[in-house]
Amino acid sequence: MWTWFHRLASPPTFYRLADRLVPWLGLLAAGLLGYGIFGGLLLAPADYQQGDAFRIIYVHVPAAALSLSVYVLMAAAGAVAVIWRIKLAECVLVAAAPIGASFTALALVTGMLWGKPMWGAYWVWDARLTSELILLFLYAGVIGLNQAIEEPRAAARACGLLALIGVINVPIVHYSVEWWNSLHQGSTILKLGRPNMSADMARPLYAALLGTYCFFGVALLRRVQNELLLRERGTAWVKEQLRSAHV
Amino acid sequence: MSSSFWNMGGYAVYVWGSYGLAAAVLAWNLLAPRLRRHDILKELSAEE
Amino acid sequence: MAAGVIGAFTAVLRRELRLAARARAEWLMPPLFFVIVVTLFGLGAKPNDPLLADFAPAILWVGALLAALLTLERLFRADYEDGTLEQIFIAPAPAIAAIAAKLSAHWLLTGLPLALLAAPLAAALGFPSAALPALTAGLALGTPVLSLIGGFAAALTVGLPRAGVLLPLLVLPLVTPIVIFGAGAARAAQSGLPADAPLYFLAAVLVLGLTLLPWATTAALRNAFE
Amino acid sequence: MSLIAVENLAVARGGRTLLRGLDLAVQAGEVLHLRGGNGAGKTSLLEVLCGLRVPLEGAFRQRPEPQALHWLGHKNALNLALTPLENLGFWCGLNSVAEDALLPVLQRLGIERLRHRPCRTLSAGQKRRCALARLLLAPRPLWLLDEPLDGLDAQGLGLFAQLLAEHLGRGGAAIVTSHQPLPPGVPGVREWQLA
Repeated sequence: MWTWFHRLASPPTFYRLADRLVPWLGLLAAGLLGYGIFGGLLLAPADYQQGDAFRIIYVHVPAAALSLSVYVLMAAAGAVAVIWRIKLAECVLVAAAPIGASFTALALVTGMLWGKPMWGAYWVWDARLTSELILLFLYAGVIGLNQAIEEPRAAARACGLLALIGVINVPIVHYSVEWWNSLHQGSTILKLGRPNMSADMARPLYAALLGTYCFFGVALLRRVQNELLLRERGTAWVKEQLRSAHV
Repeated sequence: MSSSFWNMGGYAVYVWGSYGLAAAVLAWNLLAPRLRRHDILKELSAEE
Repeated sequence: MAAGVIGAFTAVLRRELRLAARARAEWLMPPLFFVIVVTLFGLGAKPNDPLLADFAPAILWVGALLAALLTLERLFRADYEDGTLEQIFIAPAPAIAAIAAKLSAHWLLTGLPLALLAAPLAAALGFPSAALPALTAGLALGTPVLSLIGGFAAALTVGLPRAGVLLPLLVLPLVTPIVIFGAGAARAAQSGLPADAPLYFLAAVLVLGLTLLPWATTAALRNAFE
Repeated sequence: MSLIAVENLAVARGGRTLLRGLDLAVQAGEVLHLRGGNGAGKTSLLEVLCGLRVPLEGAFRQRPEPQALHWLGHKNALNLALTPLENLGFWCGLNSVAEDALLPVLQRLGIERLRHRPCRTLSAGQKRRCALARLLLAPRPLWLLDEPLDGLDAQGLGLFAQLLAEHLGRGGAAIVTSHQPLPPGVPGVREWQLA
């Protein structure tokens, strides 16, 4: 079983695999996001309480979900980088950080834009908004640390350790913010059983969610390729890529 | 497109603001790696 | 093996305390900083403003937090630069024993004084004395976590020239839960409610920190040799 | 029987591979003198051999126990605010070594008069002698010495040669990096030029 993983983790193999994968993933992302956004803006009826403002969830919920998943991915890649020192894991960790941070910021701002009509103020010490803000700080820590250490491999391992401790902290932060803040709006989809969203409201949301994850795949693969080129500079396969890139 | 679509039941600023930002984030996440790739290729090929 | 671990732990602890005695001024900085910050809050508000008492938990916790950051950068830097850290990692005893001793020394020299200093400062802010035990208990449980997380961040940035800039960014997001529960416990006691729920949670975070962070700090320091 | 042996070792630093495909073994009574220009990887190799760093590739065929090796790096591992006695006393506690050997060792290295002065006030050579003192505090067969002659005066070089010769006589071994040639009087020296 182990050999295929080792083969996949070899930079040139993964680089070429990414090149083949990105177009399909991109197509899938475009389709899903297209349907999600189109559905969210047009097909879904306005919410009887929030009116059209609820359409913001088609952007806010995918971004918030992704911001958390990317941090967990970074912690997993960090663990692999620290324990087995696999170069590909280091690239995934370093590449995922800025993407995760951008979606966390998006989730935060769209949460505030959604909060203004609902609660009358852009910033409300709501449990989820506050957790999202702290998550953004955790991302900033990883990105800051990565840029501060010159040697890329040592930097990636340091960020791996930070992401590992950070990911353990995420549920603790979430619980403590929730404990501290009784005003907590239940998250709309995760309420299983009685979804208070009608089917034609929920379908575009799932599409937008999946589309966002596919989009993340595309962005991550492209950045990982960049990191691989940098870390494998001077090797035969990188030289070969350089030649084909110019032709 | 009917005007009520654009004004989003009075929440136009918030809804279109959110979607605009989302578009910006998606664009940045597509563009940034492409620009960086360009710089990397330039830097590496100069070292050949 | 066990003798080696305890021997290494006590050797490092004794050395830290002796070093602190030699450079007393450095270790007086955090308590001094803490008092100054709290005084500034008093000066910033109306004289004897009753609201100060309501904000005392927040003021004291944030003040203690920032004061604890002051001595973090120096925790491993000198040993990294003069080669002592190399000897610690080469020694037969596992390095984690020595690292745990350094983290404990930081708490003894920085965390504990801040926790003890909080009660008089709270009284100065008009904080009800009945709630002082909850405040002090919270700080007594929270300051070790500060030393653990702070030590980990110091280890991550030990080789960097301007680590001081990065330390707060690494530490503060990770310590938000203990500020929430620490100040929460003090506020609960202040309004006569039982404060044991947040205190228990602080204790849980401390135990989690004690099991994970010394290992993570050791791994981060080992990584700094690369 | 070799005290340390590695095969197909690759050493990197700062992302750059310095050494590759290195096979090395040191027998009792032998001194391996690593020579090479700056940045040839001498220090990095020693740091891998003593277990401070992880090699890029390769493995240890024979790996010494931590209590079987001494590591003397560029840095003397002396805190400048503490005295030689306190620094070496700390080292003994760290390594569970009895401290009664301290004074005679300091006398042997000619620095017992300085034992109560903060290391800040010591010269480079005197500090180097404090670092060398660690080698005598605990009898360990393998010495890994990085530029041990740094800052030593003529008398210090002679003393070092004597200590090393005695160590080899007791069946010990050493791997030494140094720009200058080793002082005379050291038996069993094998030169190794790093590319």
